[in-house]
Amino acid sequence: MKQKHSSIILEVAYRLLIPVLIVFGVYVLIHGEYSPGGGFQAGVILALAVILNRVLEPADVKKNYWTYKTIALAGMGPVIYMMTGLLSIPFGGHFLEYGLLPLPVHEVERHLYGILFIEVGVTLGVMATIISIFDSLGKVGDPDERGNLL
Amino acid sequence: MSVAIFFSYVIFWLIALLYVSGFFGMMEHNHLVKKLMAMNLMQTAVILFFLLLGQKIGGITPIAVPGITDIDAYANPLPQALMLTAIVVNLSTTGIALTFLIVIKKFWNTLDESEIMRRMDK
Amino acid sequence: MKHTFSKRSLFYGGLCLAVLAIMAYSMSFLPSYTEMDTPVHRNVAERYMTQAESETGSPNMVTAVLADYRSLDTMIETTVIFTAGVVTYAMIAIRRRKNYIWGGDEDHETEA
Amino acid sequence: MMFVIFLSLLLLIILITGLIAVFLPRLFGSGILFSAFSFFVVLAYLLLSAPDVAFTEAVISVISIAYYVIAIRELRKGDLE
Repeated sequence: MKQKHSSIILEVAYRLLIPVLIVFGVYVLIHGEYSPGGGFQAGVILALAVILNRVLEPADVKKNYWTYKTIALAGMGPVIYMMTGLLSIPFGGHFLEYGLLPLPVHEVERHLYGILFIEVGVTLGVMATIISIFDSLGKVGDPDERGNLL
Repeated sequence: MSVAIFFSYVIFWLIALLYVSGFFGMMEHNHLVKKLMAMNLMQTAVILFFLLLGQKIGGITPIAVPGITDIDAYANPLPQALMLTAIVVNLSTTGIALTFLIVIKKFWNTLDESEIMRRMDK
Repeated sequence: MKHTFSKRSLFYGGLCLAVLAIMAYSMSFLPSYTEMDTPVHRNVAERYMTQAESETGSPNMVTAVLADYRSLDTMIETTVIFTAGVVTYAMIAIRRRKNYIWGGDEDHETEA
Repeated sequence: MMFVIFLSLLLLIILITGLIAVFLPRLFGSGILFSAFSFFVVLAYLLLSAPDVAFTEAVISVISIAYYVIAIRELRKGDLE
Protein backbone atom coordinates (compact mmCIF):
# COMPACT_ATOMS: atom_id res chain seq x y z
CA MET A 1 0.00 0.00 0.00
CA LYS A 2 2.99 2.31 0.24
CA GLN A 3 3.78 2.67 -3.44
CA LYS A 4 1.43 2.45 -6.36
CA HIS A 5 1.75 -0.51 -8.63
CA SER A 6 3.17 -0.15 -12.07
CA SER A 7 -0.06 -0.74 -13.98
CA ILE A 8 -3.75 -0.31 -13.37
CA ILE A 9 -4.38 -4.01 -13.77
CA LEU A 10 -2.14 -4.95 -10.88
CA GLU A 11 -3.67 -2.20 -8.75
CA VAL A 12 -7.20 -3.43 -9.38
CA ALA A 13 -6.13 -7.00 -8.82
CA TYR A 14 -4.57 -6.12 -5.51
CA ARG A 15 -7.41 -4.00 -4.17
CA LEU A 16 -10.37 -5.94 -5.55
CA LEU A 17 -9.41 -9.51 -6.08
CA ILE A 18 -7.78 -10.45 -2.80
CA PRO A 19 -10.68 -9.51 -0.44
CA VAL A 20 -13.15 -11.22 -2.74
CA LEU A 21 -10.97 -14.32 -2.79
CA ILE A 22 -10.77 -14.44 1.01
CA VAL A 23 -14.52 -13.99 1.49
CA PHE A 24 -15.28 -16.56 -1.18
CA GLY A 25 -12.87 -19.02 0.41
CA VAL A 26 -14.57 -18.77 3.79
CA TYR A 27 -17.98 -19.09 2.10
CA VAL A 28 -16.89 -22.23 0.28
CA LEU A 29 -15.61 -23.67 3.55
CA ILE A 30 -18.72 -23.16 5.67
CA HIS A 31 -21.23 -23.76 2.88
CA GLY A 32 -19.54 -26.90 1.61
CA GLU A 33 -22.19 -29.24 2.99
CA TYR A 34 -25.00 -27.76 0.93
CA SER A 35 -23.31 -26.85 -2.34
CA PRO A 36 -20.18 -27.84 -4.28
CA GLY A 37 -17.17 -27.02 -2.23
CA GLY A 38 -15.43 -28.15 0.88
CA GLY A 39 -12.12 -28.17 2.64
CA PHE A 40 -9.74 -28.63 -0.28
CA GLN A 41 -11.28 -25.97 -2.48
CA ALA A 42 -11.48 -23.44 0.36
CA GLY A 43 -7.85 -24.09 1.27
CA VAL A 44 -6.68 -23.61 -2.29
CA ILE A 45 -8.70 -20.40 -2.73
CA LEU A 46 -7.32 -18.90 0.50
CA ALA A 47 -3.82 -19.91 -0.57
CA LEU A 48 -4.44 -18.19 -3.92
CA ALA A 49 -5.14 -14.92 -2.10
CA VAL A 50 -1.85 -15.15 -0.20
CA ILE A 51 0.09 -16.15 -3.33
CA LEU A 52 -1.38 -13.22 -5.27
CA ASN A 53 -0.19 -10.96 -2.46
CA ARG A 54 3.28 -12.47 -2.66
CA VAL A 55 3.49 -12.02 -6.40
CA LEU A 56 2.29 -8.41 -6.37
CA GLU A 57 4.17 -7.12 -3.32
CA PRO A 58 7.65 -8.65 -3.29
CA ALA A 59 9.11 -6.02 -0.98
CA ASP A 60 6.53 -6.58 1.75
CA VAL A 61 6.79 -10.32 1.45
CA LYS A 62 10.50 -10.27 2.15
CA LYS A 63 9.72 -9.35 5.75
CA ASN A 64 7.06 -12.04 6.10
CA TYR A 65 9.09 -14.92 4.77
CA TRP A 66 8.73 -17.51 7.50
CA THR A 67 8.68 -20.86 5.82
CA TYR A 68 9.13 -22.91 8.94
CA LYS A 69 6.19 -21.20 10.58
CA THR A 70 4.09 -21.97 7.53
CA ILE A 71 5.08 -25.62 7.90
CA ALA A 72 4.03 -25.50 11.55
CA LEU A 73 0.65 -24.06 10.50
CA ALA A 74 0.31 -26.86 7.96
CA GLY A 75 0.94 -29.38 10.71
CA MET A 76 -1.93 -27.88 12.70
CA GLY A 77 -4.41 -29.14 10.08
CA PRO A 78 -4.00 -32.91 10.62
CA VAL A 79 -3.77 -32.25 14.37
CA ILE A 80 -7.19 -30.55 14.38
CA TYR A 81 -8.54 -33.42 12.30
CA MET A 82 -7.23 -36.06 14.68
CA MET A 83 -8.40 -34.14 17.78
CA THR A 84 -11.92 -34.04 16.36
CA GLY A 85 -11.71 -37.77 15.82
CA LEU A 86 -10.37 -38.47 19.29
CA LEU A 87 -12.97 -36.25 20.96
CA SER A 88 -15.74 -38.82 20.61
CA ILE A 89 -13.77 -41.67 22.21
CA PRO A 90 -14.29 -40.62 25.90
CA PHE A 91 -18.04 -40.45 25.24
CA GLY A 92 -18.25 -44.05 24.13
CA GLY A 93 -17.80 -43.73 20.40
CA HIS A 94 -15.27 -44.93 17.88
CA PHE A 95 -12.61 -42.86 16.21
CA LEU A 96 -14.25 -40.15 14.04
CA GLU A 97 -17.79 -41.07 15.10
CA TYR A 98 -19.49 -37.69 14.96
CA GLY A 99 -22.78 -38.79 16.40
CA LEU A 100 -21.38 -38.80 19.92
CA LEU A 101 -19.63 -35.44 19.93
CA PRO A 102 -20.38 -33.50 23.15
CA LEU A 103 -22.55 -30.81 21.58
CA PRO A 104 -26.01 -29.79 22.85
CA VAL A 105 -27.78 -30.40 19.53
CA HIS A 106 -29.62 -33.20 17.82
CA GLU A 107 -27.60 -36.16 16.61
CA VAL A 108 -27.87 -35.42 12.89
CA GLU A 109 -26.69 -31.87 13.52
CA ARG A 110 -23.67 -33.18 15.39
CA HIS A 111 -22.61 -34.82 12.13
CA LEU A 112 -22.75 -31.42 10.46
CA TYR A 113 -20.58 -29.83 13.14
CA GLY A 114 -18.13 -32.72 12.97
CA ILE A 115 -17.82 -32.31 9.20
CA LEU A 116 -17.30 -28.58 9.69
CA PHE A 117 -14.53 -29.13 12.27
CA ILE A 118 -12.56 -31.57 10.15
CA GLU A 119 -12.95 -29.35 7.12
CA VAL A 120 -11.40 -26.48 9.05
CA GLY A 121 -8.45 -28.81 9.65
CA VAL A 122 -8.24 -29.78 5.99
CA THR A 123 -8.43 -26.12 4.96
CA LEU A 124 -5.56 -25.12 7.27
CA GLY A 125 -3.40 -28.01 6.11
CA VAL A 126 -3.94 -27.51 2.39
CA MET A 127 -3.60 -23.71 2.54
CA ALA A 128 -0.37 -23.66 4.49
CA THR A 129 1.15 -26.50 2.47
CA ILE A 130 0.47 -24.79 -0.84
CA ILE A 131 1.92 -21.50 0.40
CA SER A 132 4.95 -23.33 1.75
CA ILE A 133 5.58 -25.18 -1.52
CA PHE A 134 5.27 -21.92 -3.45
CA ASP A 135 7.73 -20.19 -1.12
CA SER A 136 10.19 -23.04 -1.33
CA LEU A 137 9.98 -23.29 -5.11
CA GLY A 138 10.32 -19.60 -5.81
CA LYS A 139 12.52 -18.79 -2.83
CA VAL A 140 10.67 -15.53 -2.22
CA GLY A 141 13.53 -14.38 0.01
CA ASP A 142 15.77 -13.60 -2.93
CA PRO A 143 14.23 -12.02 -6.02
CA ASP A 144 16.34 -11.89 -9.16
CA GLU A 145 18.51 -8.98 -10.30
CA ARG A 146 15.67 -6.68 -11.27
CA GLY A 147 13.68 -7.39 -8.14
CA ASN A 148 10.96 -9.44 -9.83
CA LEU A 149 9.56 -12.57 -8.39
CA LEU A 150 8.32 -14.20 -11.58
CA MET B 1 -26.34 -51.52 -31.32
CA SER B 2 -27.80 -48.16 -30.63
CA VAL B 3 -26.04 -44.86 -31.18
CA ALA B 4 -25.55 -44.15 -27.46
CA ILE B 5 -23.71 -47.43 -26.85
CA PHE B 6 -21.53 -46.82 -29.91
CA PHE B 7 -20.62 -43.35 -28.69
CA SER B 8 -19.90 -44.62 -25.21
CA TYR B 9 -17.20 -46.86 -26.69
CA VAL B 10 -15.93 -43.89 -28.70
CA ILE B 11 -15.50 -42.10 -25.38
CA PHE B 12 -13.56 -45.04 -23.97
CA TRP B 13 -11.32 -45.01 -27.03
CA LEU B 14 -10.62 -41.29 -26.70
CA ILE B 15 -9.71 -41.66 -23.03
CA ALA B 16 -7.41 -44.56 -23.90
CA LEU B 17 -5.79 -42.40 -26.59
CA LEU B 18 -5.25 -39.61 -24.04
CA TYR B 19 -3.61 -42.06 -21.66
CA VAL B 20 -1.42 -43.51 -24.39
CA SER B 21 -0.39 -40.07 -25.63
CA GLY B 22 0.77 -39.23 -22.11
CA PHE B 23 2.62 -42.54 -22.03
CA PHE B 24 4.29 -41.81 -25.35
CA GLY B 25 5.25 -38.28 -24.34
CA MET B 26 6.76 -39.58 -21.13
CA MET B 27 8.97 -42.05 -22.98
CA GLU B 28 9.76 -39.89 -25.98
CA HIS B 29 10.80 -36.59 -24.41
CA ASN B 30 14.29 -36.02 -23.13
CA HIS B 31 13.44 -32.86 -21.22
CA LEU B 32 12.29 -33.64 -17.70
CA VAL B 33 9.68 -30.86 -17.39
CA LYS B 34 7.97 -32.17 -20.51
CA LYS B 35 7.97 -35.63 -18.95
CA LEU B 36 6.17 -34.18 -15.95
CA MET B 37 3.52 -32.57 -18.16
CA ALA B 38 2.97 -35.87 -19.96
CA MET B 39 2.51 -37.52 -16.58
CA ASN B 40 -0.22 -35.00 -15.79
CA LEU B 41 -1.94 -36.00 -19.03
CA MET B 42 -1.99 -39.62 -17.88
CA GLN B 43 -3.46 -38.67 -14.51
CA THR B 44 -6.20 -36.65 -16.20
CA ALA B 45 -7.07 -39.66 -18.36
CA VAL B 46 -7.40 -41.89 -15.31
CA ILE B 47 -9.65 -39.37 -13.53
CA LEU B 48 -11.87 -39.01 -16.61
CA PHE B 49 -12.19 -42.79 -16.83
CA PHE B 50 -13.32 -43.13 -13.21
CA LEU B 51 -15.82 -40.29 -13.55
CA LEU B 52 -17.23 -41.84 -16.70
CA LEU B 53 -17.85 -45.11 -14.83
CA GLY B 54 -19.86 -43.17 -12.24
CA GLN B 55 -22.12 -41.45 -14.75
CA LYS B 56 -25.58 -42.68 -15.75
CA ILE B 57 -28.07 -41.67 -18.40
CA GLY B 58 -29.71 -38.49 -17.21
CA GLY B 59 -27.80 -38.47 -13.95
CA ILE B 60 -27.94 -35.09 -12.23
CA THR B 61 -25.31 -33.75 -9.84
CA PRO B 62 -25.17 -35.69 -6.55
CA ILE B 63 -26.66 -32.96 -4.39
CA ALA B 64 -29.96 -34.07 -2.92
CA VAL B 65 -32.93 -32.20 -4.38
CA PRO B 66 -36.06 -32.37 -2.21
CA GLY B 67 -38.66 -34.48 -3.95
CA ILE B 68 -36.31 -36.64 -6.00
CA THR B 69 -35.67 -39.89 -4.14
CA ASP B 70 -35.00 -42.16 -7.10
CA ILE B 71 -31.52 -43.65 -6.96
CA ASP B 72 -31.08 -43.70 -10.70
CA ALA B 73 -31.65 -39.96 -10.93
CA TYR B 74 -28.31 -39.05 -9.34
CA ALA B 75 -24.81 -39.65 -10.62
CA ASN B 76 -22.69 -41.90 -8.44
CA PRO B 77 -20.96 -39.88 -5.69
CA LEU B 78 -18.38 -42.54 -4.79
CA PRO B 79 -15.98 -42.18 -7.77
CA GLN B 80 -16.27 -38.40 -7.47
CA ALA B 81 -15.18 -38.44 -3.83
CA LEU B 82 -12.26 -40.73 -4.65
CA MET B 83 -11.14 -38.60 -7.58
CA LEU B 84 -11.34 -35.43 -5.46
CA THR B 85 -8.54 -36.75 -3.28
CA ALA B 86 -6.67 -37.96 -6.37
CA ILE B 87 -6.62 -34.44 -7.84
CA VAL B 88 -5.29 -32.88 -4.64
CA VAL B 89 -2.58 -35.53 -4.35
CA ASN B 90 -1.80 -34.79 -8.01
CA LEU B 91 -0.97 -31.20 -7.05
CA SER B 92 1.43 -32.20 -4.28
CA THR B 93 3.05 -34.71 -6.66
CA THR B 94 3.65 -31.87 -9.10
CA GLY B 95 5.17 -29.72 -6.36
CA ILE B 96 7.55 -32.44 -5.21
CA ALA B 97 8.53 -33.30 -8.80
CA LEU B 98 9.37 -29.66 -9.56
CA THR B 99 11.43 -29.56 -6.37
CA PHE B 100 13.38 -32.60 -7.53
CA LEU B 101 13.88 -30.95 -10.93
CA ILE B 102 15.37 -27.86 -9.30
CA VAL B 103 17.71 -30.05 -7.26
CA ILE B 104 18.71 -32.00 -10.40
CA LYS B 105 19.41 -28.75 -12.24
CA LYS B 106 21.61 -27.58 -9.37
CA PHE B 107 23.54 -30.85 -9.24
CA TRP B 108 23.95 -31.79 -12.91
CA ASN B 109 23.43 -28.35 -14.46
CA THR B 110 21.22 -29.85 -17.15
CA LEU B 111 17.71 -31.25 -17.53
CA ASP B 112 18.38 -33.50 -20.52
CA GLU B 113 17.80 -37.06 -19.47
CA SER B 114 20.20 -38.78 -21.86
CA GLU B 115 22.89 -36.28 -20.91
CA ILE B 116 22.39 -37.06 -17.23
CA MET B 117 22.50 -40.79 -17.90
CA ARG B 118 25.69 -40.39 -19.96
CA ARG B 119 27.37 -38.48 -17.15
CA MET B 120 26.20 -41.02 -14.59
CA ASP B 121 27.92 -43.86 -16.42
CA LYS B 122 31.26 -42.09 -16.34
CA MET C 1 15.04 -28.16 -26.54
CA LYS C 2 13.93 -28.63 -30.14
CA HIS C 3 12.26 -31.99 -30.34
CA THR C 4 13.02 -34.36 -33.22
CA PHE C 5 11.61 -37.80 -33.79
CA SER C 6 14.21 -40.48 -34.32
CA LYS C 7 14.33 -44.19 -34.95
CA ARG C 8 13.91 -44.82 -31.24
CA SER C 9 10.55 -43.04 -31.16
CA LEU C 10 9.28 -45.56 -33.72
CA PHE C 11 9.93 -48.28 -31.17
CA TYR C 12 8.15 -46.24 -28.50
CA GLY C 13 5.20 -45.77 -30.82
CA GLY C 14 4.97 -49.50 -31.33
CA LEU C 15 5.03 -50.04 -27.59
CA CYS C 16 2.19 -47.53 -27.19
CA LEU C 17 0.19 -49.34 -29.86
CA ALA C 18 0.65 -52.57 -27.91
CA VAL C 19 -0.63 -50.87 -24.75
CA LEU C 20 -3.56 -49.49 -26.75
CA ALA C 21 -4.37 -52.98 -28.02
CA ILE C 22 -4.42 -54.37 -24.48
CA MET C 23 -6.67 -51.53 -23.39
CA ALA C 24 -8.99 -52.09 -26.34
CA TYR C 25 -9.29 -55.76 -25.45
CA SER C 26 -10.17 -54.99 -21.82
CA MET C 27 -12.50 -52.23 -22.99
CA SER C 28 -14.86 -54.83 -24.42
CA PHE C 29 -15.59 -56.09 -20.88
CA LEU C 30 -16.45 -52.65 -19.54
CA PRO C 31 -20.08 -51.73 -18.99
CA SER C 32 -21.29 -48.96 -21.23
CA TYR C 33 -22.62 -46.01 -19.32
CA THR C 34 -26.13 -46.70 -20.50
CA GLU C 35 -26.46 -49.68 -18.18
CA MET C 36 -27.94 -48.96 -14.78
CA ASP C 37 -27.28 -52.30 -13.07
CA THR C 38 -23.52 -52.29 -13.01
CA PRO C 39 -21.78 -53.13 -9.70
CA VAL C 40 -20.46 -49.57 -9.50
CA HIS C 41 -23.97 -48.26 -8.99
CA ARG C 42 -25.36 -51.06 -6.91
CA ASN C 43 -23.37 -52.21 -3.91
CA VAL C 44 -22.38 -49.51 -1.46
CA ALA C 45 -23.23 -46.50 -3.57
CA GLU C 46 -26.91 -47.27 -3.14
CA ARG C 47 -26.70 -46.62 0.59
CA TYR C 48 -24.68 -43.46 0.00
CA MET C 49 -27.30 -42.13 -2.35
CA THR C 50 -30.37 -43.00 -0.30
CA GLN C 51 -29.23 -42.58 3.31
CA ALA C 52 -26.68 -39.75 3.11
CA GLU C 53 -29.04 -36.90 3.88
CA SER C 54 -30.87 -38.58 6.74
CA GLU C 55 -27.72 -39.99 8.34
CA THR C 56 -25.29 -37.09 8.06
CA GLY C 57 -27.58 -34.13 7.46
CA SER C 58 -25.60 -33.00 4.45
CA PRO C 59 -27.39 -32.80 1.10
CA ASN C 60 -24.12 -32.82 -0.80
CA MET C 61 -23.40 -36.52 -1.13
CA VAL C 62 -19.77 -36.04 -2.17
CA THR C 63 -19.03 -34.16 1.05
CA ALA C 64 -20.91 -36.78 3.03
CA VAL C 65 -18.85 -39.59 1.51
CA LEU C 66 -15.60 -37.67 1.78
CA ALA C 67 -15.90 -36.32 5.30
CA ASP C 68 -18.20 -38.74 7.07
CA TYR C 69 -18.32 -42.24 5.61
CA ARG C 70 -14.70 -42.28 4.48
CA SER C 71 -13.17 -39.72 6.80
CA LEU C 72 -10.22 -41.91 7.69
CA ASP C 73 -9.11 -41.75 4.04
CA THR C 74 -9.30 -37.98 4.11
CA MET C 75 -7.24 -37.82 7.30
CA ILE C 76 -4.42 -39.88 5.80
CA GLU C 77 -4.66 -37.80 2.64
CA THR C 78 -4.23 -34.57 4.59
CA THR C 79 -1.14 -36.12 6.15
CA VAL C 80 0.15 -36.94 2.66
CA ILE C 81 -0.19 -33.31 1.58
CA PHE C 82 1.56 -32.17 4.74
CA THR C 83 4.39 -34.61 3.99
CA ALA C 84 4.73 -33.08 0.52
CA GLY C 85 5.17 -29.64 2.09
CA VAL C 86 7.77 -30.93 4.55
CA VAL C 87 9.75 -32.65 1.77
CA THR C 88 9.75 -29.53 -0.36
CA TYR C 89 10.92 -27.43 2.55
CA ALA C 90 13.63 -29.91 3.47
CA MET C 91 15.00 -30.14 -0.06
CA ILE C 92 15.04 -26.49 -1.10
CA ALA C 93 14.58 -24.05 1.73
CA ILE C 94 17.19 -25.49 4.09
CA ARG C 95 20.39 -24.70 2.32
CA ARG C 96 22.95 -23.15 4.65
CA ARG C 97 23.92 -26.33 6.44
CA LYS C 98 27.06 -28.36 6.86
CA ASN C 99 27.44 -31.38 4.55
CA TYR C 100 24.76 -30.00 2.28
CA ILE C 101 24.76 -32.49 -0.54
CA TRP C 102 23.51 -30.72 -3.62
CA GLY C 103 24.54 -27.16 -3.00
CA GLY C 104 27.90 -27.01 -4.79
CA ASP C 105 30.79 -24.99 -3.46
CA GLU C 106 29.07 -21.67 -2.91
CA ASP C 107 27.21 -22.82 0.18
CA HIS C 108 30.32 -23.75 2.08
CA GLU C 109 31.66 -20.22 1.86
CA THR C 110 28.86 -18.70 3.86
CA GLU C 111 29.22 -20.83 6.92
CA ALA C 112 32.98 -20.35 7.32
CA MET D 1 -27.87 -38.44 -26.71
CA MET D 2 -26.47 -34.92 -26.94
CA PHE D 3 -24.36 -35.72 -23.90
CA VAL D 4 -22.23 -38.34 -25.62
CA ILE D 5 -21.67 -36.24 -28.74
CA PHE D 6 -20.66 -33.21 -26.69
CA LEU D 7 -18.40 -35.30 -24.52
CA SER D 8 -16.66 -36.92 -27.48
CA LEU D 9 -16.08 -33.53 -29.12
CA LEU D 10 -14.73 -32.17 -25.84
CA LEU D 11 -12.44 -35.15 -25.41
CA LEU D 12 -11.13 -34.62 -28.94
CA ILE D 13 -10.31 -30.98 -28.08
CA ILE D 14 -8.66 -32.15 -24.83
CA LEU D 15 -6.55 -34.67 -26.74
CA ILE D 16 -5.38 -32.10 -29.31
CA THR D 17 -4.65 -29.42 -26.69
CA GLY D 18 -2.73 -31.85 -24.50
CA LEU D 19 -0.66 -33.14 -27.40
CA ILE D 20 0.22 -29.59 -28.49
CA ALA D 21 1.07 -28.66 -24.88
CA VAL D 22 3.38 -31.63 -24.47
CA PHE D 23 5.11 -31.41 -27.85
CA LEU D 24 5.54 -27.63 -28.10
CA PRO D 25 9.27 -26.80 -28.21
CA ARG D 26 9.00 -23.90 -25.76
CA LEU D 27 8.78 -24.28 -22.01
CA PHE D 28 6.71 -21.23 -21.02
CA GLY D 29 4.34 -21.60 -23.96
CA SER D 30 3.72 -25.18 -23.07
CA GLY D 31 2.91 -24.13 -19.51
CA ILE D 32 0.33 -21.63 -20.76
CA LEU D 33 -1.21 -24.19 -23.13
CA PHE D 34 -1.41 -26.56 -20.23
CA SER D 35 -3.82 -24.14 -18.55
CA ALA D 36 -6.01 -24.23 -21.66
CA PHE D 37 -5.95 -28.01 -21.43
CA SER D 38 -7.08 -27.77 -17.80
CA PHE D 39 -9.94 -25.48 -18.81
CA PHE D 40 -11.34 -28.00 -21.27
CA VAL D 41 -10.90 -30.73 -18.70
CA VAL D 42 -13.02 -28.68 -16.29
CA LEU D 43 -15.76 -28.48 -18.93
CA ALA D 44 -15.61 -32.26 -19.36
CA TYR D 45 -15.96 -32.80 -15.62
CA LEU D 46 -18.99 -30.52 -15.54
CA LEU D 47 -20.52 -32.50 -18.39
CA LEU D 48 -19.96 -35.69 -16.39
CA SER D 49 -22.06 -34.05 -13.62
CA ALA D 50 -19.24 -33.80 -11.11
CA PRO D 51 -19.27 -30.14 -9.98
CA ASP D 52 -17.10 -30.83 -6.93
CA VAL D 53 -14.33 -32.34 -9.02
CA ALA D 54 -14.66 -29.58 -11.61
CA PHE D 55 -14.36 -26.89 -8.94
CA THR D 56 -11.28 -28.54 -7.48
CA GLU D 57 -9.65 -28.93 -10.88
CA ALA D 58 -10.41 -25.32 -11.84
CA VAL D 59 -8.84 -23.99 -8.66
CA ILE D 60 -5.91 -26.36 -8.63
CA SER D 61 -4.93 -25.75 -12.26
CA VAL D 62 -4.28 -22.09 -11.33
CA ILE D 63 -1.92 -23.14 -8.53
CA SER D 64 -0.34 -25.72 -10.81
CA ILE D 65 0.43 -23.12 -13.48
CA ALA D 66 1.89 -20.84 -10.80
CA TYR D 67 4.16 -23.68 -9.69
CA TYR D 68 5.23 -24.41 -13.25
CA VAL D 69 5.98 -20.77 -14.04
CA ILE D 70 7.96 -20.11 -10.89
CA ALA D 71 9.88 -23.38 -11.21
CA ILE D 72 10.69 -22.75 -14.88
CA ARG D 73 12.01 -19.33 -13.90
CA GLU D 74 14.20 -21.05 -11.35
CA LEU D 75 15.29 -23.71 -13.84
CA ARG D 76 16.32 -21.26 -16.56
CA LYS D 77 18.50 -19.12 -14.31
CA GLY D 78 21.84 -20.57 -15.45
CA ASP D 79 20.97 -20.90 -19.13
CA LEU D 80 22.54 -18.41 -21.51
CA GLU D 81 20.20 -18.85 -24.47
